[in-house]
Amino acid sequence: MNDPMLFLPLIPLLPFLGFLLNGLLGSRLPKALVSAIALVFPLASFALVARAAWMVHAGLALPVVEHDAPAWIVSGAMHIGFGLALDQLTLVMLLVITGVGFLIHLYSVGYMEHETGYWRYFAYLNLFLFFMTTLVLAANFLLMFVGWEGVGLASYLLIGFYIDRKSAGDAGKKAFVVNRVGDFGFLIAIFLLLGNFGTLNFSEIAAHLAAPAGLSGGTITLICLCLLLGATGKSAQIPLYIWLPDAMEGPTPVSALIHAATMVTAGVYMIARAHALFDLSPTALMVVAVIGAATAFFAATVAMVQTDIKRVLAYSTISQLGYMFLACGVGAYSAAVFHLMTHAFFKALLFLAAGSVIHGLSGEQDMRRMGGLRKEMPVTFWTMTAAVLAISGFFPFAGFFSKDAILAAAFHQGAVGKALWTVGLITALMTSFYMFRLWYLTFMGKSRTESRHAHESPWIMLTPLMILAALSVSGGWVGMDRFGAFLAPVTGTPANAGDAHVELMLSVLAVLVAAAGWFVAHSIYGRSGSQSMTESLASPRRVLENKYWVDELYVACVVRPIEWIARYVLGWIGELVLVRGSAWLMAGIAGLCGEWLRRWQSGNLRSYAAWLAAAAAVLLIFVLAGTLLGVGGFAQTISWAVR
Amino acid sequence: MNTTVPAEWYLILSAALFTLGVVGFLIKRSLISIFMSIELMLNAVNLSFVTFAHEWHAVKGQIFVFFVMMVAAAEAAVGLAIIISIFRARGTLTVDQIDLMKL
Amino acid sequence: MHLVLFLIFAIFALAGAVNLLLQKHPINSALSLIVVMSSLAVLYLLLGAEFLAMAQIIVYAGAIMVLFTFVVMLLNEGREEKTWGSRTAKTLGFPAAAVLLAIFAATILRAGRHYGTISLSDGVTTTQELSKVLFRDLLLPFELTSVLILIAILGAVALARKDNGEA
Amino acid sequence: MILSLILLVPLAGAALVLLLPERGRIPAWIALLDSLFTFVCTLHLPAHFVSGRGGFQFEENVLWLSHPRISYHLGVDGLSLWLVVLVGLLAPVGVLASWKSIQKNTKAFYSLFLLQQTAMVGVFVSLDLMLYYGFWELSLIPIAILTAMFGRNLNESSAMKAALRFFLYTFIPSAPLLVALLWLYAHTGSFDYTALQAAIASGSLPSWQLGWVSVAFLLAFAVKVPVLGLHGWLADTFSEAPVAIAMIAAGKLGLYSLIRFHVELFPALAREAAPWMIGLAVIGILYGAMLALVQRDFWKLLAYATLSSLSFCTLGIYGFTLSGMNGALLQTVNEGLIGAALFLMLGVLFDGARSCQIADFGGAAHRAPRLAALFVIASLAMIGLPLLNGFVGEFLVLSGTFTGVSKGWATAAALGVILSAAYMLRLIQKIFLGEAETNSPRIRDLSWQETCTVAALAGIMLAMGVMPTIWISTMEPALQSVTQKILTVDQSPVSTASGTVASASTGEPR
Repeated sequence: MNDPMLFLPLIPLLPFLGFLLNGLLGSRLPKALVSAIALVFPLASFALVARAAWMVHAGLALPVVEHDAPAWIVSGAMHIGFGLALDQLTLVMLLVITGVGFLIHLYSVGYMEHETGYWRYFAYLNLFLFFMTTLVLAANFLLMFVGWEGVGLASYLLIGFYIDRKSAGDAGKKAFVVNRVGDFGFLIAIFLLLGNFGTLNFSEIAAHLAAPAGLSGGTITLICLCLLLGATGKSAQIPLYIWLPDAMEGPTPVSALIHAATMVTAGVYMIARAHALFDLSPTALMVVAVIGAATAFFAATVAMVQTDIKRVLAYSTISQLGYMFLACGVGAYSAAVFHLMTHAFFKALLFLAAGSVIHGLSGEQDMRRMGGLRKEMPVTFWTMTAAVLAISGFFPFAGFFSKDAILAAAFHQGAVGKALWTVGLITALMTSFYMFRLWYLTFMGKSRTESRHAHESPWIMLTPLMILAALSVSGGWVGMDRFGAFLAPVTGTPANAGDAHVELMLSVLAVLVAAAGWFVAHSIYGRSGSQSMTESLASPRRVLENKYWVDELYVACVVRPIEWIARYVLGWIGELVLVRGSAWLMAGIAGLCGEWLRRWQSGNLRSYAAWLAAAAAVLLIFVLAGTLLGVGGFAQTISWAVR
Repeated sequence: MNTTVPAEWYLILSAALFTLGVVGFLIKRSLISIFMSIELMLNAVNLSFVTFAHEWHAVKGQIFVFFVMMVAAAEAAVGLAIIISIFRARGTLTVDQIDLMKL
Repeated sequence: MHLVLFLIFAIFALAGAVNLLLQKHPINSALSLIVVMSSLAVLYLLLGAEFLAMAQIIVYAGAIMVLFTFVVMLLNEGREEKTWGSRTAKTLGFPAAAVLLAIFAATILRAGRHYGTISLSDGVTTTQELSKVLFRDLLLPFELTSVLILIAILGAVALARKDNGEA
Repeated sequence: MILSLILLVPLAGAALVLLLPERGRIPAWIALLDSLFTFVCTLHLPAHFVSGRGGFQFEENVLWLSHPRISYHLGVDGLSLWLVVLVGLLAPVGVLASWKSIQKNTKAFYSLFLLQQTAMVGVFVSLDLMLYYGFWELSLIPIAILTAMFGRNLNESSAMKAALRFFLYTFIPSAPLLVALLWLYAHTGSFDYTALQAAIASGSLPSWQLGWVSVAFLLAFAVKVPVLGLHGWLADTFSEAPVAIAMIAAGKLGLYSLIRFHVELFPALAREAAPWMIGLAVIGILYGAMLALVQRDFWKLLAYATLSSLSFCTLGIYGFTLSGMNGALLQTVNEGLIGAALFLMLGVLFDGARSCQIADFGGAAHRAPRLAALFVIASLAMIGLPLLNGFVGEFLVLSGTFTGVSKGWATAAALGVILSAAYMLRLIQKIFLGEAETNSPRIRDLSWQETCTVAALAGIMLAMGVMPTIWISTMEPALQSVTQKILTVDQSPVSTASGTVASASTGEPR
């Protein structure tokens, strides 16, 4: 079992087995068996990952299956195999994916109990784990792309899980297509890498880059920007973030697992994985940082006015992912991954708790019709509180440590870094505000629910909540320094921070900002509930509530023109005029020729005979004229005529 | 008395008969007479076959005439059957009135 | 002797052919055609093709022409009517026929000096020689001809059936 | 002898169908058993194919006519091997797809269907150009007749029109093809493939006319693919032809012929045509994809989607890179498999609802869960999801084009990947998801035979996506020799292949 050939492929393949069993037979199996299959395989996978963690901890060699990996695509000089590699970065990702993933599976058993497509749901969920673990285990870009597209597929299937709902189908389609735009960038990057390095293996590319005679900056920047396009698609960053809010159409545990904790962080993982490339291109890094900061700020503003509990969380996710991009952009990859991990804990918790609320209210998602749930759902309330404190960045909750590390890293990056830090800080203020707004609207005040009796969720759902709450509280205690040191073999040592006083000051400032956010939320929502919030600042609110009309802009600038061109330019001019028209033209010419020739067809037998005789005479003259006139034989006559 | 005749005389005769057959095809109005003109042309050609067979001492020339006769017999059978059915359908054999082929 | 025979029957043949053209009634044309065919049979004999001469009489002048006269009488068409006819046939056909004749004649006369002459003492192609070639070398084509004739018979029967046309 | 067997078994089946009475399902059963047997025979080929060896294998060469010199010369190499197997596989699939939808005139249908199979196999295995031409022509006729006789719509005249359009589109260019063939024969005295190849490579033929000959070849094949601009028959044939015929009408014959009888036979002239073909291919990818996006009729959507994915093959072929060629050939096989699966399933939907308007469907996943699941898998293969076969083909074509031909064209072609996801997902959503529409009660799920068939196809798609090396390794030597010929032409027009270029002819830029 120590053989990596056996042990690494099993991590993704076990959930795949679960997918096959449930996908092929699930509809005929009893529910309990379906749940058992769905839970056992991720748990086994998690056990393997835990074992790998122990191996790393014990200082054993990192398992790698690269050169002896089975070949996948071999053509000419190109050789791409199913290479898998496990290092510290992958390990962190795997722990999050399989650990949080398993908890969410567990939660889903309760949450999805009454749904008709129970088996289908778990099959998709296991499929997701298969692709996601493949993504992080991949030792080359193409296999990573497999996972990359695969999680997109799983996401598509799960968003559209409620197949009766048109909006769910639309959202799934939108997610997949927008992700495809990102994948297009990824694919181009792969081609560029293949063209310039002749290989797609991470280790070999890193070796190429380390060589002194490297590539020119322009190509590297181009590759990085293409990769970045892929990352913005998957991680819902500007300009491709538009799919994530709609993706909330899926079941809530799916939002927790895919659209908060794991899949959407794939872009961050990818940038961290390819940091050797990004490090060589300051331009690309700058773009990453700016996109991250802008997305963080932008999404936070929108999150402040959403009324759907899941949409608040969705924009919050986009915003937090922006933080991670910001961290990558300033070269603090380990901080990005650190935040990725803590975010996975508290955002999964937030979603699951929100799911518990929705479950308790029989599907109600509008915060304006919640309130006062503190009494009815105490466990949900307390765990949610932990998560809210964590995401807002209160000491000593997990979010404090990771967000602090990111802001500190930005602060030390010169003037631009200061600007980014400022944006980050304002975003932190808004984060704290909208999270406490959610908290107040949902749990505090009087109940605004109509004639529904809220109830606490079953224990199978609450157990994961409590575990995640514990992680949200304690997840950051490991500290940025130790975490960074752990990841150092992969991401390199981060730039040395400033002195301790500045650090401490920044931390205090961050906590103060978070407290300010809470205070503002308390002053608006703490007493009066939802009434007073709509009065002031009407016009900015309208902009925010309509999400800056970005969706409409995309439709007007991209979707409609494509449809218009397809329908009118291609459909009418191309198909009707050119393709059909040319055929009609030929038919017309043939028809005219026939019209002219039919005049010779008198139908009279004797005229035909005359033509026959005349033609025979002409042919004979032609054949025999040479002989008669002494020019030569038949062949000569022919060749003379042809010439 | 053993006079000789040049071979080309036979051939000239064959050509003349053939041309008469062509002219017959053109001027006759009855379908059946036109058919006879065709037979005339076939016979003219047969004559030249036999002449050449004699000229080159090749038996196969005569064999060819034999085949032409057989084909002519088949043709006559079918052709006359067609003529009969045309007459049944149209009531006439005048070619100028049989112009259904005209578009 | 040969010359005389040739001249007599050549003239018969030509006269018969011209008569075929001039006669208005098909039955007369058919009878003239019989004259042509019989004359040709004699000419075959002069050329030493005795089997063909017999076949010409039996198959052509006998069987085929009897069929023709039979049909003519059956249909009872009567004299040819004067119809409007085709202008193409006259303007294009006759010159074409003339050209054909001219070109045949020119070719034959030009090549003719290389040909030998024909006399009565030239010897005869016996039926035995003929059958050797026909039944040994050309057996397959010969058998195929029988199939052809069979098909022609079937076709003729199918075409001439009374209820066929209107069905 | 195995090739003759593969040719003769369907032919014998066709005769048997004609001889036995049309009672019950006798013709269908005969066709099914016969085509299954043929399929088993075609499997003999990859099982005994020696993949390392160059040249043709399983060769049969018998002189047929001495004047003109036509031989019954058959053979298979890496280029044609999998296409023969594909045709073998698609025949039983086609029979099963027709099982329910063809109820009248089954004798005529199945005999012509089997005849079509013989013709298609003949096209792939003939090494004598006259023989090839015979099979080529023969392969066009049953499609036209079957489209006219068994038109899918109730309106007979539209089926007739579609058949006529197909016939004219494909037959007219075959006439110049015949003239070109005869011209080649007149100048070389041979119809034999290898002899002609050598004669053309020697440079002794008059180059001006040779250019026209190659254009005649190109045109005839480009119509059959079809290449953009010559695709006027595609949408109609897809809408009207019976499912079993529509699934084999496009793609493989034309693409195979392009590689074998245009690129490999006229390497120098193919190079001159390449920029045009690449341009047409890339525009075709986007053109087809964009049109597919706005179609209201799912047959038309499939037609334009097919145009788009076939253009990938053309792009790969005329890029002349080894990766591109591998990808193109793989994609040809993929397209056959995926198209067959999609056609079969859409046929079931059409037969149920008697409508091909996408708007008439909705919520079909409830009534037909197996159909929906398999349709999604086939669609994913079509839009190139990794680990399914479509991805490998597209990836090889695009990477070959990107690294070896032109970054710009490759990037433009890659945009088609986005669009393909958009139109296929739209189709899936409109048909299977959402509220149930009025038509859905009439929709049935796949029967067990159909489920097995499509599941088997899906299994092959997965296998080809995970282990494409099995296929590529047999294709590669043959395609390598093609690219090598192109490279040799580049260096000196007359000299024959030299060993030095063999190593360089991979995916590297020239």
